[in-house]
Amino acid sequence: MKLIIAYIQPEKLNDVKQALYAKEVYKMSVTNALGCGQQKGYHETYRGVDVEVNLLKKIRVEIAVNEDFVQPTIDAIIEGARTGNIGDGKIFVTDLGQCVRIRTGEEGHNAIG
Amino acid sequence: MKLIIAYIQPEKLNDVKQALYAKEVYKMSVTNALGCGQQKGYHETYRGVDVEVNLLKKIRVEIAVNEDFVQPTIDAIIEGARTGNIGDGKIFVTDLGQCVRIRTGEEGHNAIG
Amino acid sequence: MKLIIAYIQPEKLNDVKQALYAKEVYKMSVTNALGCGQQKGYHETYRGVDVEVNLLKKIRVEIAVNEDFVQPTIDAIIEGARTGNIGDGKIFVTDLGQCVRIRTGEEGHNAIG
Amino acid sequence: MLGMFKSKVSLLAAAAILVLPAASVFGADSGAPDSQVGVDTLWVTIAAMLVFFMQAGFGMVEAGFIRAKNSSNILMKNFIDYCTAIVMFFLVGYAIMFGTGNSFLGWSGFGLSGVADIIPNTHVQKYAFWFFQAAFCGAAASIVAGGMAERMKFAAYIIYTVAISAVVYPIVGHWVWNEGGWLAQMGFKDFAGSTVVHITGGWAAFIGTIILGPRIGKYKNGGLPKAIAGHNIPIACLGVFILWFGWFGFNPGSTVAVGDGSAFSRVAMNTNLAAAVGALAAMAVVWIFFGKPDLSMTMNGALAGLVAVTGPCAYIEPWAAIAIGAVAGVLVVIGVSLLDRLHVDDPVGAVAVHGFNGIWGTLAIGVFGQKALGVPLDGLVYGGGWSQLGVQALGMLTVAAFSIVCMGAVFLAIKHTMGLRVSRAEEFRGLDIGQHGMESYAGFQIFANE
Amino acid sequence: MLGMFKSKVSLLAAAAILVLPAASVFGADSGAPDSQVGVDTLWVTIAAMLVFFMQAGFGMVEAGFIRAKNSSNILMKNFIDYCTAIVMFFLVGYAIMFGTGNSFLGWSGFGLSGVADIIPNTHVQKYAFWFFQAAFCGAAASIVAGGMAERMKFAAYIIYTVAISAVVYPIVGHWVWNEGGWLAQMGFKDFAGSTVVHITGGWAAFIGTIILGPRIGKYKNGGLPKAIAGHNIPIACLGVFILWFGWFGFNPGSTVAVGDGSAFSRVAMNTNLAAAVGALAAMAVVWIFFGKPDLSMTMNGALAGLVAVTGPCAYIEPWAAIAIGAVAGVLVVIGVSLLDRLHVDDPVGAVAVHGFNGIWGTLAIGVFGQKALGVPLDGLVYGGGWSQLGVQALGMLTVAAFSIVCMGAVFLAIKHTMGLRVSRAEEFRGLDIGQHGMESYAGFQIFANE
Amino acid sequence: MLGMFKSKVSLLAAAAILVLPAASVFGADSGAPDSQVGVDTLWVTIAAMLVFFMQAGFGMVEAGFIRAKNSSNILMKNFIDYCTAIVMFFLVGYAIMFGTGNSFLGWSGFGLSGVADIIPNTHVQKYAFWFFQAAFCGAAASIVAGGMAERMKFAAYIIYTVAISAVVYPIVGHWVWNEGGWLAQMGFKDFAGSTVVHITGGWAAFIGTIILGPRIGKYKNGGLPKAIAGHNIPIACLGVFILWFGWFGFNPGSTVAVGDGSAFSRVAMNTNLAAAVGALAAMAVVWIFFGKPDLSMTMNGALAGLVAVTGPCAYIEPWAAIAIGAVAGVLVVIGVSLLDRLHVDDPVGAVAVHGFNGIWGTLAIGVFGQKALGVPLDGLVYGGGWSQLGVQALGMLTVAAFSIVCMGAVFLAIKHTMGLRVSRAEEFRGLDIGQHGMESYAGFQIFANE
Ligand SMILES: Nc1ncnc2c1ncn2[C@@H]1O[C@H](COP(=O)(O)OP(=O)(O)O)[C@@H](O)[C@H]1O
Ligand SMILES: Nc1ncnc2c1ncn2[C@@H]1O[C@H](COP(=O)(O)OP(=O)(O)O)[C@@H](O)[C@H]1O
Ligand SMILES: Nc1ncnc2c1ncn2[C@@H]1O[C@H](COP(=O)(O)OP(=O)(O)O)[C@@H](O)[C@H]1O
Repeated sequence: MKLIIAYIQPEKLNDVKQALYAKEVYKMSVTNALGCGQQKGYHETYRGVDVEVNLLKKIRVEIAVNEDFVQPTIDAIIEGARTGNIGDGKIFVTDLGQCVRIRTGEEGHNAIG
Repeated sequence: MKLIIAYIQPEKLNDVKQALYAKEVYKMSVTNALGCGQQKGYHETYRGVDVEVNLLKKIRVEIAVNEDFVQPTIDAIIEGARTGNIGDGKIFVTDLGQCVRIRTGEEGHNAIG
Repeated sequence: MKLIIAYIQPEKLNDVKQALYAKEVYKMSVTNALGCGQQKGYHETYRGVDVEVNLLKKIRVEIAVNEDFVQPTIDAIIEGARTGNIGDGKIFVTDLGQCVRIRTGEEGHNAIG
Repeated sequence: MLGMFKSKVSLLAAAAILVLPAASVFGADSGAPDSQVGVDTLWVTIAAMLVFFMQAGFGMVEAGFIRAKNSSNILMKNFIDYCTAIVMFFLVGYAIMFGTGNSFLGWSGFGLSGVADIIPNTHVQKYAFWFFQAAFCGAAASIVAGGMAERMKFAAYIIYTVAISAVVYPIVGHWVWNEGGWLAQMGFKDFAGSTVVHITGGWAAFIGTIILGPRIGKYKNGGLPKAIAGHNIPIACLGVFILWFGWFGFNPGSTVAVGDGSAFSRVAMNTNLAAAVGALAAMAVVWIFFGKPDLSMTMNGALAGLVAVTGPCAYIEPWAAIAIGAVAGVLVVIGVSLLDRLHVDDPVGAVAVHGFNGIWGTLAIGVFGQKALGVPLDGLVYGGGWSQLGVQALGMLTVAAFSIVCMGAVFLAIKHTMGLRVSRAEEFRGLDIGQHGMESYAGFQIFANE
Repeated sequence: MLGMFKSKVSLLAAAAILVLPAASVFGADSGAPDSQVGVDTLWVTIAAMLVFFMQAGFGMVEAGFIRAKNSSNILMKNFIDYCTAIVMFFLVGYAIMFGTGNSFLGWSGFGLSGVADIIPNTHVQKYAFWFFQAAFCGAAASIVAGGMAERMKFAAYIIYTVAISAVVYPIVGHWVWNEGGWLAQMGFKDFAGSTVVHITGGWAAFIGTIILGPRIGKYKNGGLPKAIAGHNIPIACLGVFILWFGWFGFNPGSTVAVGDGSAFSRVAMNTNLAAAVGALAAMAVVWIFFGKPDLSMTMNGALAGLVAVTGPCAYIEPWAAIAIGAVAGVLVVIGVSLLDRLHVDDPVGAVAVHGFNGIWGTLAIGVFGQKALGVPLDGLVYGGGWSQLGVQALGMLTVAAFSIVCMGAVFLAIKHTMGLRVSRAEEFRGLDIGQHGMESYAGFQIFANE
Repeated sequence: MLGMFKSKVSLLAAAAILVLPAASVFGADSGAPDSQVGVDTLWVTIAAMLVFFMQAGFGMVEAGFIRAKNSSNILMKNFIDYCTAIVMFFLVGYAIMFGTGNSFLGWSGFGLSGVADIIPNTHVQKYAFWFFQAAFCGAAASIVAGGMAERMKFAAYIIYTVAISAVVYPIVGHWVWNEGGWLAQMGFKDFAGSTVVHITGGWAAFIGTIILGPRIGKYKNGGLPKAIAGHNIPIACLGVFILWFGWFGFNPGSTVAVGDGSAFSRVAMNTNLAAAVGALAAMAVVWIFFGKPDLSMTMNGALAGLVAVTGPCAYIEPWAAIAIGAVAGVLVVIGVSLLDRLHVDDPVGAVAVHGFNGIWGTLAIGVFGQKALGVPLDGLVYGGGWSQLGVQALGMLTVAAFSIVCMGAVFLAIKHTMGLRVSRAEEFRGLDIGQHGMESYAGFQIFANE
């Protein structure tokens, strides 16, 4: 099992969800985050003082999947989130040792979906 | 060492904290999240337009523990969070390679608690 | 590749960023979190009723790095975040199996930076 | 607008002006000149606007003091209770309150039909008088929303609103403010409504809150109260300022006359002093007993001072307003703590503010009231003895009991038919989504774990 | 302040008082006594303040009903349209609206030069009259901001504001409220502006919204509308209360005279009733058709009632205000749904509230208006036949068409020169940062995925 | 309410009406008829209500412009400074300001004892006059809160409030607004308080901010200022609207007389114009120099226009109000930037708005003032020469210096005894929790990293 973490542009969340649904990945958890990456922030002035904003609004998606879903999930995220512009985001994949469904106590592969 | 990530219902946080304290797990980090799972969202109308809400409010708990605390921690979370209804949540466990206490620079098992 | 997760005091974020920049770590993702640790919360009264606050405001920083950046990154976080007081925070390091840049589809070491 | 100068209205006005001081400017009804009727009506109309605006104040205070997930619900209650009260007071309430009837209730003037153009004993047009009184009725109805916040069904709240605005409040008003009312005839005094508005509303909130039961999670593990923090203190603070501002219509406007200005201006000054001192007193008490000056309690202190001075404001000197405000500020802190200990879960302090200080304000007339300013007998401190205080106590007790009994019956009837309280799941998720299908702060990340 | 009592102003005032009722107190201009002019001017000035305050109401409603990322932008539009309208109405607008000229527009009194001290046919100082009228002009300009919210460039909005406040609104005002205007001469009636303010503003918003196109994401996949929730319902609710409060200056103040008080007090009562009933009706309709009582729609209902009663308020009895409000409440819900279906993306319901109900209010004069209260002919329900209704319909159609054509031309001109709409990227990021370089809620975590 | 018609008050009023125009209606004190006293008192009372309401405006602007973690603290300061000022002004301040004494201060009328029922040289009841003046005093006290926001101890703020409201403000007021004051006798003019209120408050904020030092993190790495964004621009915007609204009591109400309406209505118009032009000018300057039209600066521009026109409003023609507003709008932007460069960390722009434009407004009387409207000498542009401007400059300098010296001494005394500033840790965590044990937005996720 793997835990997939993706940072995407906020306005792409709906597209990513659609793409995941198409690949039959229905479960996920989402948080809002601030990201600092290749994408430069922007300068503004507030009350005449220069402001440099380099933490940009991003959305963090966390998805636990079984092995055979890893590639489809990654593909779906890329499909939904890619615009080709800097700031599109990253996908990180880590090993997931164990998974438990709280409601039933089920463990492992069955608990994921 | 393991890193335990749990998604629970917001109103269960206090119960989960109590259950963890009972198992002598005192340290944790909490964020709010939106989750999409078996639990269907709900439909509303806003100004006469149908709205489908399928990202539901959840709380994400992250706990780093030593090996011998893994099972007690999982048990405590289940104890505190289970209602038996869809939407109770999930627990994910990943390996934790290293842990450092910023204040002292301590590493590993000693740094966790 | 490693995924480094650090919980720090909110007011230390800017210092941590400076320290990371000095070590040429430019990319990171940040979320706000609530933490429960050695640092005791505080008691207040609200409308004459006692309130115990034990979830304190923290900032969670997530940084994916290549192996040779792990130690510099940890050092930089400690440098920026340490005050020597309880509550300074923790650093957790997990294995990162895969990393994908959404924009280009690049994978692994190249995708991280 | 200029187009309307051909209307009869304006012609009349113009005529009135040109022939002053001839006989025709004296209105047929009142014997007063039109200009006098005009100015008094203007003052009452402006005061009514201010009382209307208090509705916004109630809404902001109540919403700010509760959790985000229930704030649209309380605003909706606030909004709709005013709208309902206006309609009910037009159709029924005014007739019961100001109509001729017996000493218990009035029974004429439904839909304002048959009401004289100029209200007897005043120089105020009926429209303005009705508007002013209707806004009062709305205020009385709003008090309850706060006490029963975060768990009461919206439909149930509408029923409650109809009952209080069409029947209960007008009956109490008849007793006190209709010359024919039994309390009025006993010499009971309540200048602007410590009794009529605040006791009626505050004790209705009390019984309602008890019947409804506390919010989930308010009393945990052996009954210790848990603080459930308000979600938006800035708008609550704005609400208190709006209420205070509106109270300058509520109290001074209750003179329903401009006269030589001495009455309403003294009332305004007294109102201002009592509010200020109430806030300072509440702050001091909280600071001393609980360690820090709590803004929410300080704001309750200002409201407590306003409620307490409402009854006596025209009958007292400024120094007495200070005394009344100081006691009110202390009383509200004690009241909030006491109710918390009694497990009466009143999220915004409605009972302590309106119920407790309505009583204090009513009694204060018997203590600080002056014969020279319109009370039948001098108050205690002026050596007038206990008689007036006795009458005030009687009136206060009767009205509180009447409100508790009537509204208690209404709430129990609702509870056992359509239900008074939302489900447990809905209480967790919040009444905004549950009752109205919307969020108050769409997009904002709100950490809700209770 | 006391220092100023050496000023000529005060000496005059003092003189006036001491010698009453001697001849010198009758103002040279009007033949009315100074005190009458003083009181009428006071009333108009206070009413103007209230109308000014509506600007805050518009701002809060519009900001609360849209997304957080665009709220400073809409507030800036609101703020600046008032400021611009004030300056434009001083320099140009007043002259076009109230100056002497032909039946289409006026052409005298630019910068108030040459305007008589006391406005003819009133007993109001020109300063107060101007202030009142200027605040009206600001209100008309503000209506459009809401309909075109979340995507219109700020600089384009300024151009729009200049056009409407300097030219379009004053011309319409001239037709209706200047004795010489062609609609006024036909006997067309609009007491406080259902036509002049609300039709003009509402239908400008309509055409603007169409030319601008819907927000990204509003109509997805085959054109089904998607709900885009407002981000701060409590401030929107406060805004509605402020608007309602300000409307008590708007409508009753349009009497521009105190007289014996009967006119403005009846207007105030009617205004209050129509708003309350509008809210109740909208709530009922939403509840029945969509399952839950939606607060945002209920608030629109109150505003709809206010808009609809604005035109007829002085010409009708209270029962008619109830009828007008009820229809308005239903109409606004239908209007919002209809426009959504027609892909006219009006985030705050400006067209349904002001456009639709401006029409209804204008027509209602022909239905419920009374000859005895100033309409040339009795309305339908009083057996006065269809004539007045015909005139009203004509006026309403002309004004709506005029507004659509003129403002449409302005919007198209802007679109093809400087551009009307922000870029796609900016629309995603929000106009607060894009247009003004700032965030409305710095620090707050706001989940924005659209 | 009707019950009160047996009171002496009403009988008097009724009597007054029935016998008009007989002799008895002329008040014993003033020689003016009761109805005149009634109407003037009504106007002053309503104006006082509006000035009171400005307190809500100050609170919202100041809270909105700072960070969320300190907003309850600033609201508490705002709330309590008004309450304290009211009590202090009743006990002490009024006597110092309006009592008879020497040309430096007055010394009679403590607790209003011995003050004549009708204020001499006016037709206003003492209660109304006191209320109006007390609300002014509260406004002066509030100005400082914003400049010293986000780091000043609450207890220290209370001491400050007592000092300014009981002593410093009343002394300045005595000089200018008491016939016996030395500046009044020199012919110095300040109609509604550019000097008395805004210079006093603004320069107290200046010295306080300097003594307190900048917020942690405001000037980093070599002294470059860092922007610390306000957390709630919508409520700040609402606050500006409320202030503007309240200013219609502040300036026009300072006529303390209705008269023939020409004075207060011109003041209202001038006030409105200066505010609008101030906003437009500030917007233009920010747009040109910093690239985007910043809402917060634009709002400061409106306030700057209001402050600047406060002093001259009754002495000028509308075109001059436009000129004064335009300069004010430019000045405030320069002021904010200048102070930032001088490391005077004033989070809300209090010094630039009130201090700088208080000076500008005071001087403007010598430039645009007209003898015919009450200034001893015509201003510069009317060819009256430099004399009046000289007097204005003298008064302005003395008052600014007096405020800086007195309040500087108070702040230094506090600093070296109880301490002026919260601890570093508390500044990080926020004063809401530190000083009051509460959060302003419980539950909201707020990203705070400074
Ligand atoms: N090494 C990293 N560690 C943590 N988060 C990262 C890392 N690299 C990128 N991110 C996240 O992904 C977002 C997009 O990255 P960015 O470099 O701007 O885009 P791109 O990958 O298209 O060049 C960042 O804002 C940040 O949230
Ligand atoms: N595979 C997954 N990946 C990420 N988050 C998940 C996953 N499955 C469940 N979750 C989280 O757990 C929450 C509860 O899951 P849900 O399926 O609704 O409940 P249950 O497990 O009781 O059927 C979801 O809202 C989501 O936040
Ligand atoms: N075992 C843990 N699991 C998850 N988060 C932790 C853990 N230990 C500490 N944290 C996070 O780190 C923060 C600081 O920890 P704390 O124990 O207060 O400080 P210190 O390490 O200096 O003693 C906590 O508030 C919490 O957010």
